[in-house]
Amino acid sequence: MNGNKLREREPLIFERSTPGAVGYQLPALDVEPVDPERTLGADLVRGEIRELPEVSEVDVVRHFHRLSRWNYAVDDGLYPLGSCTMKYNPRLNEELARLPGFSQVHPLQPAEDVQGALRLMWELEQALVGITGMARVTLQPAAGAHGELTGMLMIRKALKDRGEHRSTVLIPDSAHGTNPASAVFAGFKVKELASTPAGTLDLQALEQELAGGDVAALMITVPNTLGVFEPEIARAAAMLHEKGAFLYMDGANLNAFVGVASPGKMGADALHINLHKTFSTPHGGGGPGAGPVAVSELLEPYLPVPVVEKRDGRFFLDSDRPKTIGKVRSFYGNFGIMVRAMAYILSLGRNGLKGMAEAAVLAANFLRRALEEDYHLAYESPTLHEVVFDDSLQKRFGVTNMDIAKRLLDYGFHAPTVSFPLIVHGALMIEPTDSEGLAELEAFAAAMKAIAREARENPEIVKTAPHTTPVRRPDEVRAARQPILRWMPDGGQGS
Amino acid sequence: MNGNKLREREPLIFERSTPGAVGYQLPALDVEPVDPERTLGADLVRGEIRELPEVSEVDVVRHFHRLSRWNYAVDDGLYPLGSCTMKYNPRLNEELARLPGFSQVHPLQPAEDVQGALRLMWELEQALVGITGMARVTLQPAAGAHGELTGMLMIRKALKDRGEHRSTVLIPDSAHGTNPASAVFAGFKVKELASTPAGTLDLQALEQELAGGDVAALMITVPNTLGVFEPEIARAAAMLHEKGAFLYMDGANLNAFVGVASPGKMGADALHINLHKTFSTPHGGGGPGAGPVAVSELLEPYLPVPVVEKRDGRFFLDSDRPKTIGKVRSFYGNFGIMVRAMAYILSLGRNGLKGMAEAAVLAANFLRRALEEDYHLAYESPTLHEVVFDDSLQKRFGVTNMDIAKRLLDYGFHAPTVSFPLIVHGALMIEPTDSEGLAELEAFAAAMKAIAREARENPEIVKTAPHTTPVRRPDEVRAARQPILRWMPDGGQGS
Amino acid sequence: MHRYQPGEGDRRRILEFLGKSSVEELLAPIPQELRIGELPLPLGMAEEEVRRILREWAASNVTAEEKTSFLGAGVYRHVVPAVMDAVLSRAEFFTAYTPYQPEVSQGTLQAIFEFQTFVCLLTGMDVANASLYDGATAVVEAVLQASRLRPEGRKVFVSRLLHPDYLATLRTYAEAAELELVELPWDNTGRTDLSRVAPEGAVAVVVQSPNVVGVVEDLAAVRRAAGEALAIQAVAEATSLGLLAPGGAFGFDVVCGEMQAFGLPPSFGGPHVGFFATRKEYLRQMPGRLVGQTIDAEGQRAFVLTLSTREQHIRRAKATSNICTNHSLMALGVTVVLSLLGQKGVRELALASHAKACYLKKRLAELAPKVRLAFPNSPTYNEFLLLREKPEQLLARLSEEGILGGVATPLLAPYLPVGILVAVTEKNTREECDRLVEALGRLA
Amino acid sequence: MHRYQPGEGDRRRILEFLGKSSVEELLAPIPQELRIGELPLPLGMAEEEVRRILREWAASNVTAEEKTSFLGAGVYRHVVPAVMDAVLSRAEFFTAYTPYQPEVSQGTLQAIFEFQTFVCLLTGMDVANASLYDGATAVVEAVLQASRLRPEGRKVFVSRLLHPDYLATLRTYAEAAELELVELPWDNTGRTDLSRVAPEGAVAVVVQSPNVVGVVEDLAAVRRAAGEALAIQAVAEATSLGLLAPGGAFGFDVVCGEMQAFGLPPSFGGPHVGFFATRKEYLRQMPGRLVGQTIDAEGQRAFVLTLSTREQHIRRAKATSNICTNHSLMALGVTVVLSLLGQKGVRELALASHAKACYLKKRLAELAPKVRLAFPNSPTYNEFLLLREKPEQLLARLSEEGILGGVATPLLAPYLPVGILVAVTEKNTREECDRLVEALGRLA
Ligand SMILES: Cc1ncc(COP(=O)(O)O)c(C=O)c1O
Ligand SMILES: Cc1ncc(COP(=O)(O)O)c(C=O)c1O
Repeated sequence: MNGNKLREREPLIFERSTPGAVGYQLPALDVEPVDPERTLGADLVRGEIRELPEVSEVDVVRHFHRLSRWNYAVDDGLYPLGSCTMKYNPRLNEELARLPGFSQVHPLQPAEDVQGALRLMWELEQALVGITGMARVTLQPAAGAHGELTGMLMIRKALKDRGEHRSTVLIPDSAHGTNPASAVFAGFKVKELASTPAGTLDLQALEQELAGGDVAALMITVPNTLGVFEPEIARAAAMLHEKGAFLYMDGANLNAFVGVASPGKMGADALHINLHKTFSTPHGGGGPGAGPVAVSELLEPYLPVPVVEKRDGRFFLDSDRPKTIGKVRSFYGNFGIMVRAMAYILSLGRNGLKGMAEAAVLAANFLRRALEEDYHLAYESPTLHEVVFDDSLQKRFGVTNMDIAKRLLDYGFHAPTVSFPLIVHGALMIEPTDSEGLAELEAFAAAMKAIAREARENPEIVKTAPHTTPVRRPDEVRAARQPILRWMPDGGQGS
Repeated sequence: MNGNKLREREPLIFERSTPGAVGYQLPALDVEPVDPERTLGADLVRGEIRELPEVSEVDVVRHFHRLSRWNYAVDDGLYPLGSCTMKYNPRLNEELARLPGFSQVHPLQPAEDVQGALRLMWELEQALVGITGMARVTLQPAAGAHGELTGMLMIRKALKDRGEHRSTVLIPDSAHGTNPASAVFAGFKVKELASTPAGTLDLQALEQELAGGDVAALMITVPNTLGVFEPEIARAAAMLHEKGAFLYMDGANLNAFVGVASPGKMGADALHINLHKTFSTPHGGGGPGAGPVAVSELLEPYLPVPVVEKRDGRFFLDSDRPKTIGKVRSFYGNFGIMVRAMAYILSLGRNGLKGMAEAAVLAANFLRRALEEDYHLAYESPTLHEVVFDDSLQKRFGVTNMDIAKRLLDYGFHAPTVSFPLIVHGALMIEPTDSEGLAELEAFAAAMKAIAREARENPEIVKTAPHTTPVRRPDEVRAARQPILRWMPDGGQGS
Repeated sequence: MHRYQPGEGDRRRILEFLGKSSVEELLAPIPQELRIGELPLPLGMAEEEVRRILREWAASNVTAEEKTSFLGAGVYRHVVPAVMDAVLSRAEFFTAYTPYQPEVSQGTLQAIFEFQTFVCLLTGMDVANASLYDGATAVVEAVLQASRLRPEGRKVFVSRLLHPDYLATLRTYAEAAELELVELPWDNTGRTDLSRVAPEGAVAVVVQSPNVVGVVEDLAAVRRAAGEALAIQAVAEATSLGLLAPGGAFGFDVVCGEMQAFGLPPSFGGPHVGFFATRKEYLRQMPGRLVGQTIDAEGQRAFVLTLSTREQHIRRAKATSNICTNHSLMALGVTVVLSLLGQKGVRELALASHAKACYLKKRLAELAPKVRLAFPNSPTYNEFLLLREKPEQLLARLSEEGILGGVATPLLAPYLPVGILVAVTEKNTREECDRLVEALGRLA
Repeated sequence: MHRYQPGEGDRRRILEFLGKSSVEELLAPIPQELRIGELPLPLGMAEEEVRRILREWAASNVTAEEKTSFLGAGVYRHVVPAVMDAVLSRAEFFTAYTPYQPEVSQGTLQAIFEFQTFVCLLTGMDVANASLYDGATAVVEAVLQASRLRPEGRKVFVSRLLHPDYLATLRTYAEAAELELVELPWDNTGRTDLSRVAPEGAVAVVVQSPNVVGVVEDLAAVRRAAGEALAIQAVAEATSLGLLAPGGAFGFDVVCGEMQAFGLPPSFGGPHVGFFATRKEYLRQMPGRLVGQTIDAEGQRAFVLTLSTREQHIRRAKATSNICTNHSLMALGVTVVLSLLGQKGVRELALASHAKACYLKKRLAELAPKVRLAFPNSPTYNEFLLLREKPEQLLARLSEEGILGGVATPLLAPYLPVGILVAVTEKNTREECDRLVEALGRLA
């Protein structure tokens, strides 16, 4: 029955090499060929890199086609990775980002050649200002974590300008790992705040910490990573501000309340927005995304340069901003991602954006209710856009959240997030997003329920899952202990 | 273990309908709405078609994504359908056919707006003239069969102009089914010619038939559908011409000798070329293709109108051709397919085109040699671009060509052509094409050999194949006896 | 070696395996006297060079999108959802062959089954096939099917208000089929004059609705006039089926035509896609491929090509059509667009096109006598005819101002009333309409 | 309802299932005082309307393809095989997340493993990561890795001939990391002046080669000068690695930078893709994701994300970098292009770019004194600097003639020699070079 095993493996592109095959042809060389040993000197040049593959275009197309078919993707179905907001990526946006007028523009062309590109950035900034209720937005950061760092660097600079040397950043224990890492790379020390039994910010703990005077900022996710709204967020902001500290908001979960409430009203000083989450730009198997940072007026002078300005109907890049933190990357940001987000915002409009939040909240609440008899709810607090269960009901049968995740793959779904948030042991963090209709939600719930049943009645099938995927439970320990991180020509093992 | 069965079915798009879902938004209506019952009259209008689906864009994307994944395609691997020439479809050609300057041109724009389009047609005609050695080419026919009909209509008209009323068309028994069908729709009677034991044209039989005086033409495929070159083709042409009859050549197998020999030298009066075979335009799951017809000077006056002409560096459409057979379809042909073929011809050039024929012949001969011990060769004659085995060695174990075909699917390959040519009982007609490198050829040969072994040792597994596909041996008899040809809203059975 | 072909190493190893010293040995069966020298073509080009050349040619076309366009006459500019091309770009669809092996072709098969269903729903007919080449050949196939069903008849009454290419194509085929085409003129309302139809012993009556001058035919009258002969409706502007009662509602025998209007790019005239729908009684006389639903070895729903005993690869000289490769991928494109539009959109799109055409028609009527509506009181969907001598000159002046004001009827056929055929879709804005009115008022 | 969201029917049924009468009940946890009114945005638009607006914006850019371009300075115009975008358009790739579940992500994982291999082969290093955001952040990560490996050191010697954006970004990060950047000037050959490097106790020496003025640095000298400090090579023009001996050949500790040159579209500056390669001894201090090979439960080869104890989601505040989402899809694009180019193409492309640049450089040298080569006798790959006062004005005049003659260095950084940075690739024809020479001769 294993006939197709013959074809299930696709070799590495290097292993497909056959002598003399080529996958390209360059335009004919219309100038005199040069001898690089003469033009450059022998010690500066290298020869052909023999280990590179020799393959035809057909080989390359087949190779990547076959590889692609081993991926699960949003187009395959519900992709419930909590916190990741795996929603539909509109095809229109892909079409528009590929317009030569966007994709073929060099960042250093004269301003009069790139008015459309600058306008797009300007309009996107305006839209994000409108959505967040903040003063300004930088589009430069390449991803959420990069946005966090940028925001925290601005806070650092603002404190410095005030002559203050605060070094502590408070971060709830439910936070995403990038929060503490970014704080550290921005030059701060991190102090973790334990969450309340409701899973939310502990105001008392906050008060205590603030008393010390060393607190630069609180970094907090709203709604938090349990999908629970922080009811005291405005209070917290006030307390922070009173003590001269800042509120940094992780906007990864902005999709829960777009058009309903705003970070501006909550008192945020800075927040990053993942265009690749809330605003539907594709995740690409791990990026590129974009992590614009919206700031309050207080932080506006510190924005990275350049910013886009408009004067007399013309757009231009302005780097003449004395208080800027400088640059956080090359050029102006992931422009191709901005195009997609802009198209999305125009497509949804004010009605569709609010509808997005509503649909996300409806879907998460449906799954919560549909599954709460079969899976233990980590926190009882009301759910917004995502819901976190744990595996405590299944553990009795020796079945862990990881087993459940793997078994879902057999049912034709991607798995939820399983190792996060850290405050939930055995977490199953489920975010269905606004893209999912009831039929898909029901199918997912049915699969989850079937697995709960299997866990009771036939736990072995869950513990040894998946059974239907091209590979099964790769040995991760071995991967880390004897790292092979590249192909080696002699069939040897690249470290 | 059947976990993923839950998701293996994708409902019909109609079955995905949920009330109120929409997959579109039209531009806002900026004129007064009208009441069609008033503007058109109540008996001319209809209401909403209730059975049409209500689905979101997400639903539609997922639906077709999932459907696509049940197809085998050239990008998956070798696709050995004999006679169909399933070769690589270059991505460059797809890119170029989608240039707005080609795809967004209306066929009735003024000539000065469409010089580029006309030029492309003109250049493609020149290229095909050069490749075939014929006098002119019409690009109008939409496919091979359509080209056959067009060619035969020209022959009919030419005979009529000569005042002759010949009604018989001779066609070897190895011919493709479209040949006799096209001859009949062109108003002829078909007389089948039995092939020689070598599988080729029987010159004596031809002579006999020609003696009768009613023969209008011979329709013949070169190389024939066994992949065997017709050694006496030039003789046959001379005999036909001598008797005032025409030689129609089915050019579906042109890929075997492009750049090596030419239909013009063989004496063809008309031949169609499948751009979707020899010239790599994609088959699209059954079209669109294009079937240009190349003709000798004798038939040139009869070409369908319009033809593209060039005068003083400008291109124009000419319909003023008194002897034309008229039109065989709307407008000028499948222009989008012509763009792809033109790009292919430029990419290959004279060297690559000849290389294509050589690679096709090499690949077919490799498979012939690799498999001739395991499968019975239908004809011993030398192989050009395809090779036909039969199942006589496997029949002993109760295994038919259809079983072998199905079993190949388990091995991750498409099946060869199995019900054609009719002169080979239990045919396995294999055409690897010029796209396939040795590794893929060897993998296919290994699969075929493994099946031959299974047929001997474990025939049941072959006879009940496939075992790994989303559906298995659909009941074709039932489909024909109780035809269900459409979805019905009540879950009923559309006939 | 060429980038589309295997490498020199493979070639050498195959030759070794075969014990040959050169490919020429394998080509030996091709007699020397049939051989040619080098092809009269340039050497193979780099991708970048091919791109440069074809881009240059493409750039020397002015697209209908770069101007304000009111061109129709068989090819219409409706909205094209981005999803459509994304689906057609799936290699699984566009690089597959005709679905001969159902086990590895369920994707194509199910999509075509859906296409067939959409066609049935739009036309009000029982059964539809998997596609034909285009509208013109669809009409031909309808007439040929009719002649199989009325084998004694030879006469086919055909409206002269068919799209001229459809009529021309029908003439070409009819001659070979030895059918007598009786071409019906039009009356002063722009509808086909049915008074000459003599249905006894006739094969069929063929009209197009909306017809080539944009007028919606009285299908009930056509059906009555056809009597025992088959009644055939051709449709060139398929979105009209979202608003107009189709032949199926009037007891027609065939509704067929062109589906391009549902989102396929104009592509200088092709590839588009023909559709063909008829009554289930005629199933075994239908042309073209059919996909049917059945069950597989495990009892699951599955789709297959069916009733192929009608087709050339089985029936050969006796097939109901010679068609083999059809226009499957374009049918898929239309299926995607129809799925997106769905219940509400199919009607909304038709209504919007109609409303905009009504607006423009009314405003242009006010320009009389500079231009005049040919059939001012007749029902039209989204296309109508303006009478005007020497329309080419006027259109040329409009074109200089960036307006493709319509199609000059002399370009279509010499027998049509001389004037300009104006098509309007939901993509034309009111402002575009106003610009045309203003320019015509000035230039006409 | 919106086309990207489920229908009203689903919404109603979910509310019923939940026993709620409105979504507002579910939103109740959000305090009223945080609520907002309607967003200050228009209503959702039709696809066609969005397309019209964004096309209009796109059309108001002049693309580098519409002019003759010699722009480089960090973003290069090389050939882009059509296959690349076809692969990136596969939904299986672009709509997938980071490959957390290896069983359903082998496609992405294997492709990244191949990317890592390509980077190692090009740089001559042992290990490479799965990508970083861009060249600038790659340099930052290299310096931060170095500072983890030299925890006592604070001094980083960095060439002022780094791409100015790389240097600016490094300054931003270095301040927070409390590293002291010692910026190295250049000598009269356009190479970094290494005389001030005092390696004892230093963290690293960072140079870019080819550097921002196009000169190939003497990496052997840099390695020597660095002593105990880490030697870091930044690369902004990755195709140069097809011709120039990389840092790996000289014992460098890190080779990192930007891979855009291998076929990624300029996209007004991003997304592109950073790469990072280092020695295997430093593996556990590396930033970013790594894909490793292992075996699965059945002993088959499989790929997984590995060594993630270095990363933020495990190590949090102690992670080697804060990066999470990286630039995977762009890394895939580069992997496709490198696969197509392969052994011969990687070198041929570099050689062609170099040969054309040599041609142009030589011809421009003849224009002296109108313009002068800044470093006439220094080795350059495909970019070089012309000295010229007020380069913006001259470039503006060239631009009017359809030539993007290069990048004015004042646009890049105030401290660079004033002039024009000219980049040439295999896409520039001889004729384009001649046009630039002619125009400069006339206008300069
Ligand atoms: C809550 C939260 N914060 C921050 C991030 C980091 O965003 P990115 O991956 O774009 O760097 C993520 C994404 O994984 C997240 O879920
Ligand atoms: C030998 C031969 N002749 C004619 C045809 C008909 O061509 P088409 O399918 O393009 O109509 C085919 C294709 O199947 C063929 O193989």
